[in-house]
Amino acid sequence: NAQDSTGDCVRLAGVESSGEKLNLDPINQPSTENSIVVGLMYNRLMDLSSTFEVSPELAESWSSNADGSEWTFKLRHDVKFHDGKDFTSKDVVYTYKRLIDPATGSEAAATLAFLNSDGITAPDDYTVVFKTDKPVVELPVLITNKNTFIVADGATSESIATAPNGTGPFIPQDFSVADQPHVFAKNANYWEAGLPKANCVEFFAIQEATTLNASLLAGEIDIAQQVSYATLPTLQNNPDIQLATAGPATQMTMAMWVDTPPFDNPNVRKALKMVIDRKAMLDTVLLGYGYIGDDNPVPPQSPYAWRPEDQVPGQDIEGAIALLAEAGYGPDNPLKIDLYTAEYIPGAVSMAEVFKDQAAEAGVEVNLIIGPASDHWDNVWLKYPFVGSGWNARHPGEGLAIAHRSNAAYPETHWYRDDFDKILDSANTESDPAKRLALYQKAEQLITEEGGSIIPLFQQIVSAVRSECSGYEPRAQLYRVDVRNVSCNR
Amino acid sequence: MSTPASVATLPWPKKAILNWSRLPFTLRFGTIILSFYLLIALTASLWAPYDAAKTGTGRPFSSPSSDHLLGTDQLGRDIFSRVVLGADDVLFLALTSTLVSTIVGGVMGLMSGLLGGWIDQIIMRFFDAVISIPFLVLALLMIAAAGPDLSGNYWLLILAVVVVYAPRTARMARAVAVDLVTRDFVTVARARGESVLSIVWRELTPNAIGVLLVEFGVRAGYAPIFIGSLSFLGFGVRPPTPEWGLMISENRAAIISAPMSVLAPAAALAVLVIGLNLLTDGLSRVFGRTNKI
Amino acid sequence: MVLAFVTLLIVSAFIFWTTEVLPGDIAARVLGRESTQEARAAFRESRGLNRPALERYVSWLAGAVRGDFGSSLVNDRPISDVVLPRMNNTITLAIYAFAIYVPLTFLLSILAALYHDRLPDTIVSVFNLIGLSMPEFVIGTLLIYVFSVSLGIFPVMAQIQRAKTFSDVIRNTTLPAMTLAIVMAVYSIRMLRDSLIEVLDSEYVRMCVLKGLPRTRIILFHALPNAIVPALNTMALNLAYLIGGVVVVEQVFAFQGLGTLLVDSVAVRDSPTIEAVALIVSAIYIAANLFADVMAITLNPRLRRG
Amino acid sequence: MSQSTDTPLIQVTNLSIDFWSHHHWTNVVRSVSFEVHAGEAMGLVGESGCGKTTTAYTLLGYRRPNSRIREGQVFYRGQDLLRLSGKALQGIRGRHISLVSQNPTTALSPGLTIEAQIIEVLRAHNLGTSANEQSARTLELLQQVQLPDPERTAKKYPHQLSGGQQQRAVIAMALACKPDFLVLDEPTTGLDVTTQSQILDLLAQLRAEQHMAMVYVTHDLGVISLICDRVGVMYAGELVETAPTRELFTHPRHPYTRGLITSIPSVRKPRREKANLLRGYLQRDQFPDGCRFAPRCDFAQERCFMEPQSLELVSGNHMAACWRWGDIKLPTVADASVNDEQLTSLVGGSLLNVENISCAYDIDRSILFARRKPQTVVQDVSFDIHPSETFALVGESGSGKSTIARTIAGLMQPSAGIITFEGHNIIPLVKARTQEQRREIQLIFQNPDASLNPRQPVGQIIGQPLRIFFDLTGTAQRERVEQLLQDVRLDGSYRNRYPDELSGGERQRVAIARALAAQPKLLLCDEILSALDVSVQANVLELLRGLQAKHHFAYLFISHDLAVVRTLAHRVGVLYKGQLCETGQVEEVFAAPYHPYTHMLFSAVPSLDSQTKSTSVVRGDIHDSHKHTACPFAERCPWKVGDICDEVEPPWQPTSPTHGLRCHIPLSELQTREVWTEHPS
Ligand SMILES: Nc1ncnc2c1ncn2[C@@H]1O[C@H](COP(=O)(O)OP(=O)(O)OP(=O)(O)O)[C@@H](O)[C@H]1O
Ligand SMILES: Nc1ncnc2c1ncn2[C@@H]1O[C@H](COP(=O)(O)OP(=O)(O)OP(=O)(O)O)[C@@H](O)[C@H]1O
Ligand SMILES: [Mg+2]
Ligand SMILES: [Mg+2]
Repeated sequence: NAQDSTGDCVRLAGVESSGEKLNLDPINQPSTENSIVVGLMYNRLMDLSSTFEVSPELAESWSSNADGSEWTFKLRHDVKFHDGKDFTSKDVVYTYKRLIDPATGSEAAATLAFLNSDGITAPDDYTVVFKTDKPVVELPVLITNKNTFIVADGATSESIATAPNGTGPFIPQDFSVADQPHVFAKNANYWEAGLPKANCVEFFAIQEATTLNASLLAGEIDIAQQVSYATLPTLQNNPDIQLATAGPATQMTMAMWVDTPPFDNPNVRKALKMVIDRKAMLDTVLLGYGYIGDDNPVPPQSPYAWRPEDQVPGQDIEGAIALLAEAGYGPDNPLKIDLYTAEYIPGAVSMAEVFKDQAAEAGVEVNLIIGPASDHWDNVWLKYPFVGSGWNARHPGEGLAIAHRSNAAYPETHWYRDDFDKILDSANTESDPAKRLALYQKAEQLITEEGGSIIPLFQQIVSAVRSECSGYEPRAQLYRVDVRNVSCNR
Repeated sequence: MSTPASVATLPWPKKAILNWSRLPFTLRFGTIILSFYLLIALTASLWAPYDAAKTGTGRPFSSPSSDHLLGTDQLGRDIFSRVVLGADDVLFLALTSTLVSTIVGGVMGLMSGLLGGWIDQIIMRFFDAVISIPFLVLALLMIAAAGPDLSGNYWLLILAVVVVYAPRTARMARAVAVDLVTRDFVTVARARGESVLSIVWRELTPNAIGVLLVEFGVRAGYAPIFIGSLSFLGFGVRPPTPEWGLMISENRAAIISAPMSVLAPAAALAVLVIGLNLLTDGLSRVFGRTNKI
Repeated sequence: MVLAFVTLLIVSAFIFWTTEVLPGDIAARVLGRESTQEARAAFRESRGLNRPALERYVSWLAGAVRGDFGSSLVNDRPISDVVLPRMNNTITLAIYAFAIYVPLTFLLSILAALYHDRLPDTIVSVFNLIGLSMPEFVIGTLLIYVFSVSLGIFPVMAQIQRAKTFSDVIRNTTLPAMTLAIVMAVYSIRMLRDSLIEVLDSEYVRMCVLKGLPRTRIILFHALPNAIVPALNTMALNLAYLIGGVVVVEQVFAFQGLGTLLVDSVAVRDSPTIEAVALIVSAIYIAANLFADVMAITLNPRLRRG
Repeated sequence: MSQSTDTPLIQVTNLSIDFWSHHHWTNVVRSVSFEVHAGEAMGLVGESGCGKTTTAYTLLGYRRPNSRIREGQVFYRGQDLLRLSGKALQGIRGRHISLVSQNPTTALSPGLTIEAQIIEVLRAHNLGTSANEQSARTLELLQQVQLPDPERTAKKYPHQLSGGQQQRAVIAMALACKPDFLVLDEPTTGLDVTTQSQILDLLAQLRAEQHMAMVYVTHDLGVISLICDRVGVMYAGELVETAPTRELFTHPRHPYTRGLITSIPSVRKPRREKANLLRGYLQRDQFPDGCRFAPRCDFAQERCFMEPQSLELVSGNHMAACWRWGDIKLPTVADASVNDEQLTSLVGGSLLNVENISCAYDIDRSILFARRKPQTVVQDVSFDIHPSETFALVGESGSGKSTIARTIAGLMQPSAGIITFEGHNIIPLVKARTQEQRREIQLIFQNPDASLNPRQPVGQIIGQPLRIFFDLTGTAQRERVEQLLQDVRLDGSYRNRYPDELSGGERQRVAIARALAAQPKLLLCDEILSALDVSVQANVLELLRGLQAKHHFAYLFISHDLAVVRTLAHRVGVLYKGQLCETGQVEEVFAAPYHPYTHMLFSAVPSLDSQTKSTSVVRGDIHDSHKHTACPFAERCPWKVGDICDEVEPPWQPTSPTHGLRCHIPLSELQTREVWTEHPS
């Protein structure tokens, strides 16, 4: 019983609470809390590093045909589900078919649109083949996201709610939506030798930053996946607490509709990007815990970036004023824009405030319209021409497409450009990594220079771990908390 | 033979109300505090060391120094400047919203108590319903219904405060009215055929004013906090307005890292509340609280 | 009684109507930002949200009258499963907070009234006014840093659901209960003090003095019962606040209560849950008011008729 | 009675008390000295605000908040009460010295039963060890004060008792520990004459039984004459005269005492000359250095304004604080000349005609929708009022007098009957009446504190009817207001004062002015004199009469004070439990044959002239009986004939065109019943 071994438990805290939305079905992950919990009890075929390198997990190895339109995955033989059932290719096929089945309401259906149901097959119990209509050269990365945890063959949302079953390192104990903390016991039959190290995990969702901070200081939790920037000064030099970072993680965006005045004028877009003092913004909004952005979904620190961080231009007020003058704005006719935002991620409002302040230097009047975070994605985002936005860390292939392709599900900048789409298409089918990189970089440059996204910052994940505990490595992917190696000595 | 002559020549002591030094201590002290706030509200923009929205005037969370009397907040803004520059917004929001809710609630309550019968029942049932809905939820629903374009709009916030507070004030006013309407002077007014509003205004209000003033003082203290707690949920005043409730709420995570960012606006608010309460206490002493309930 | 139901009906209709007119799509909110249109449509279908609003309200009302409040739109669990555990937590906390609040209020108001316009009164008043202008979370946070972080007496997180013994419950909920008690007391102390001062000045209290009664007896048996009457309704109001309005305190102490549930439900537009919680709060408010009236009548037999 | 043994029980020496108000100390009691011996009853009289209560409280060692004892001692058995510790006082109060205060309704703790409150006293003083003993003692006490059904009464809450019963309960509480000294602060002032007379009987009896000493505070000299051995007259905080009761009434020395005595109207004698009335009223900011009464004194000379006066021995144990006590002519009660003013002849038709009205109240309008049957409080009452006439309604509290006035004013709907005004039926409810009708009937209430809005200045109060009936605003209104103020003999500058800056009499005059403002034809005066001091009452009475002569209104004058009624009214209706039992010209009602109830009312009135000390004609309490009897008075009737009274409605027996009464007893027999005896044989 997990309760009795509380002493050995790793007590983990996240900042987002899903409330009643919480569920253990990977197919739908409306909150980070959800994904973290799911990650404790399931495995995926592959794992992803902070820099989006794939590594084997349930799949031992994989290979593709020459053009990348058919991928074969070899599965591990020694894996069992929590209920004792063997893990086989049937489970994988079932999981992926379920993920792309519109009837299930899967939120991954759009990102996995390149798959089709007939193309997912299992030649034998430990082999799975993905065939696609067009080549998908980065398929292993693209089929690995927060939704692609492997569920047992035949599992449905209902069966998962009553009897969750996975292959992961931890097993939920009397899981209930409402009760905190969520307790997970060690999976004694876990297939990775010696793991997990902890006997159990208790997961808390603590929304209030000061409370999280106090719980850490009082020793009521061991790991805070993410701490608020405002509480960092109390943790930084505290011998009881270790801070660990990962990133670049979440991108912080302000999205303009490029087809709507005044943002339809490229000079205006450029000027708004130029007024920002990114370094200063980083130091205030994120207290330095992050990276500057290059108005490009791919962070400049990434090997995929089209230009490195040191080439990102600094603030240029003169230049901005000149561009604005060209667009017809000046002291007599200042540019006035409404920015709709909310605290949908930590620092979002601060970013807007600093932006407003910096834009004022170039005579731009930014009117901030701050709404409730809970309304932002539903009522504001994609509905107004200039809104705050943000994306979790993604592989460049996905990151560039998700909001910028003409057929994107989330056209937050109304960036409908055939030339851009063509570049992405050819990158997706280009099997030579070097050429592919070049194509990505071309697309990135286009977005940086002409696009509607202002991306001044990338956040770091700043985790705090009590010194009694070791083995925790934060990931750039907010949804992924890996505690297999964590152990605490109290 | 009898009274008029002797009575007519009586000297009447000077009206105490006009004599400052004779006013209740609380009234004088409250007036001083409020005048001080008013002075700050009116002149702060002339002498505040920094612009309220100016970020990066110093290192974030720096502690008080000669450059930054109260230190800086997370965005490196000068807390002192923000506090003094926020006075006008706070005074406006707190006073207007409380005034409106006291007036609306007061009039409705007095009227309800005066009319009695089923009208009274309907009004009070309705107010009970409003009161029984948790006030944050009520405000949340209202503001969400208004949509993002109106979010942070002062009049909307005032409306939210009114919707939440007016029923409470109305309950109180009604209790006073129920007590008053049995008094003969109301009966006399009725027998004279006065209209309902006229009775409320001429006969009831002057008697309820003491209670309403005290209510006003207390509520005026709550209003900025209430508006601040709306910010807590993502509504409320728009940043970077230096409204104290908002400052308290947006810096709440920094209460340990940079205590001044929370405590300075809280203290400013506390003193304002104390001032207001002293003032209303004094005023109700002057008006005489004939009808406490 | 009839009027109580009228009030509840007004509340339910009002809540339903507002959640209906609120912009926002529950499907998008439950399924998340990245959910597809198809998924959202399927979700709405499965929850029966495509029916006209009036029809939904009437069928909900018909169910509610029979005690069936429907299912949460979020996860289709019966409302009772969603609400009852939270309600238990909340009521436990409410009782504890009340147990601190009432004596605190009495004690301080008696002190202030006895030493009317003298030092103890001034001190109580000033603390009161400071308390009045202190947001709940500031009070809560300060208590946390003093009692949990520095002294380690009480836990930060009020994990009532994990408490197995009574003393655990007390230990885990003392801080939020204290916070709530302080928040509620500031207003009540003011009212009770004023009313006590008036009663202490009354003729029957003077008569008690002149009958040679001991002071404590005069205060406890003569002054307090009569002074409380006007404050009773405030107390009832506070009870309603304790049940449904303590979101902020709940969040500060990571407490699983009705307030957070309510705000969460508003955020996702889960009208059956909102309705259920709001009705519980209203019912408790009405019951508390009724109780206050009964108390008032018990304490003040003059209010009895006939 | 028992005169001085050796040492007095209570000795007050040189007592001076100040109150803190408006930022300075105001002297309220000055150099008061007197003593009371064991078993003696001393009266303290004086008009409102003269410091009687303040003095009385010090007799229990109690100082009111915001006051200070400037000097003086109060010795009780040799101990100075003013210098005792709180604990020691606790032991004396309620145990050896008890207080009966003016208003029993406010003096009893509303939330505890009578029994609990009595036991509490016993327990506080460690009397009666067991609960049984204490309960037994409680019952004994309740019996002693003649409360009906002591067992049940003991369990009742104060509000469930009538005023008279409440006062009995207070007295029982005061007697609980068998004190040897009782302080009574206006114990009957708020009560009906009948109740007052019963309470006075009770006190006299208790005194006889228990041999207690008493200080009896009142402003009613009539009451004093019934109960006290000795009287002290206070004016403006000073004791101006002390004398044995009879001596004081027959030979008052101080001009103030004299004025006080002549101000008292009498039931037995018709109208009195107004010349001897006290003028003005007590004003604290008007005190000269010398005699405080000088500004109101008809005999004042320059010396009076310069030299303070102190008590000087006049004779025996009669002392007065007036250097002219020797020169001024002694007035006697007999001196007051009779004013035989002719009754205004009943010209023309009647102004108001009330025909067979009945009124009922809906009791219990609670939230629960449960409605009980309406309770009828006025039954089948008819009378008329002619222009320029004063019609008086008398009766005990609760007899329905106010209800009738309210009905005529249109504030409540009669359940039956018709009201005609100037020959036209008037619509029952005020809202439906015409502006003209509303204007012509005006109402003045008993208590000016309640009928004047405390937050409006006088000008505004009087201005309201002017605005609404005559559209007068601004200067026009102000001029009219000043005129009206002059009509009620107040200065125009009173416009700016608030009611709490006026004395009771002035307030009532403002209320009258407000009614006059409407230029009414009928004034409904509901107990408008009851709350006023005798001296002020006399002034207002004069005013009412003067106004009637000038403006020719008719008055419906409601009062329970027969003396006042006799002074003012032309015709009288006697009301009991909502039914008229006698009506007639005032001289007819005030002469045989009497209705038994009228007789009871008369005999209850204490009088200076009366030699008898007991008036035990009064039986029961209007609130006691709930049994329905055909004649409502049957249960209390001292002349009850027999079962016929309970079963058959008594007939209306006219004695003259203007006079009639409702009784089973034949007129001839009523005619012979002897009423009060002014000079018993
Ligand atoms: N608490 C107080 N503060 C200031 N002045 C007071 C206070 N109580 C009484 N007085 C004043 O003291 C004077 C004497 O009051 P006291 O009550 O003794 O008069 P009283 O003779 O008993 O009058 P009444 O017949 O009206 O009861 C009055 O002028 C009154 O205004
Ligand atoms: N609002 C009311 N509701 C119910 N009963 C009432 C109400 N007002 C008066 N009564 C009852 O009606 C009866 C007559 O009352 P009313 O006031 O007319 O008497 P009154 O003769 O004027 O007495 P008082 O001398 O005390 O003024 C009383 O028994 C009283 O209890
Ligand atoms: Mg008195
Ligand atoms: Mg009456």
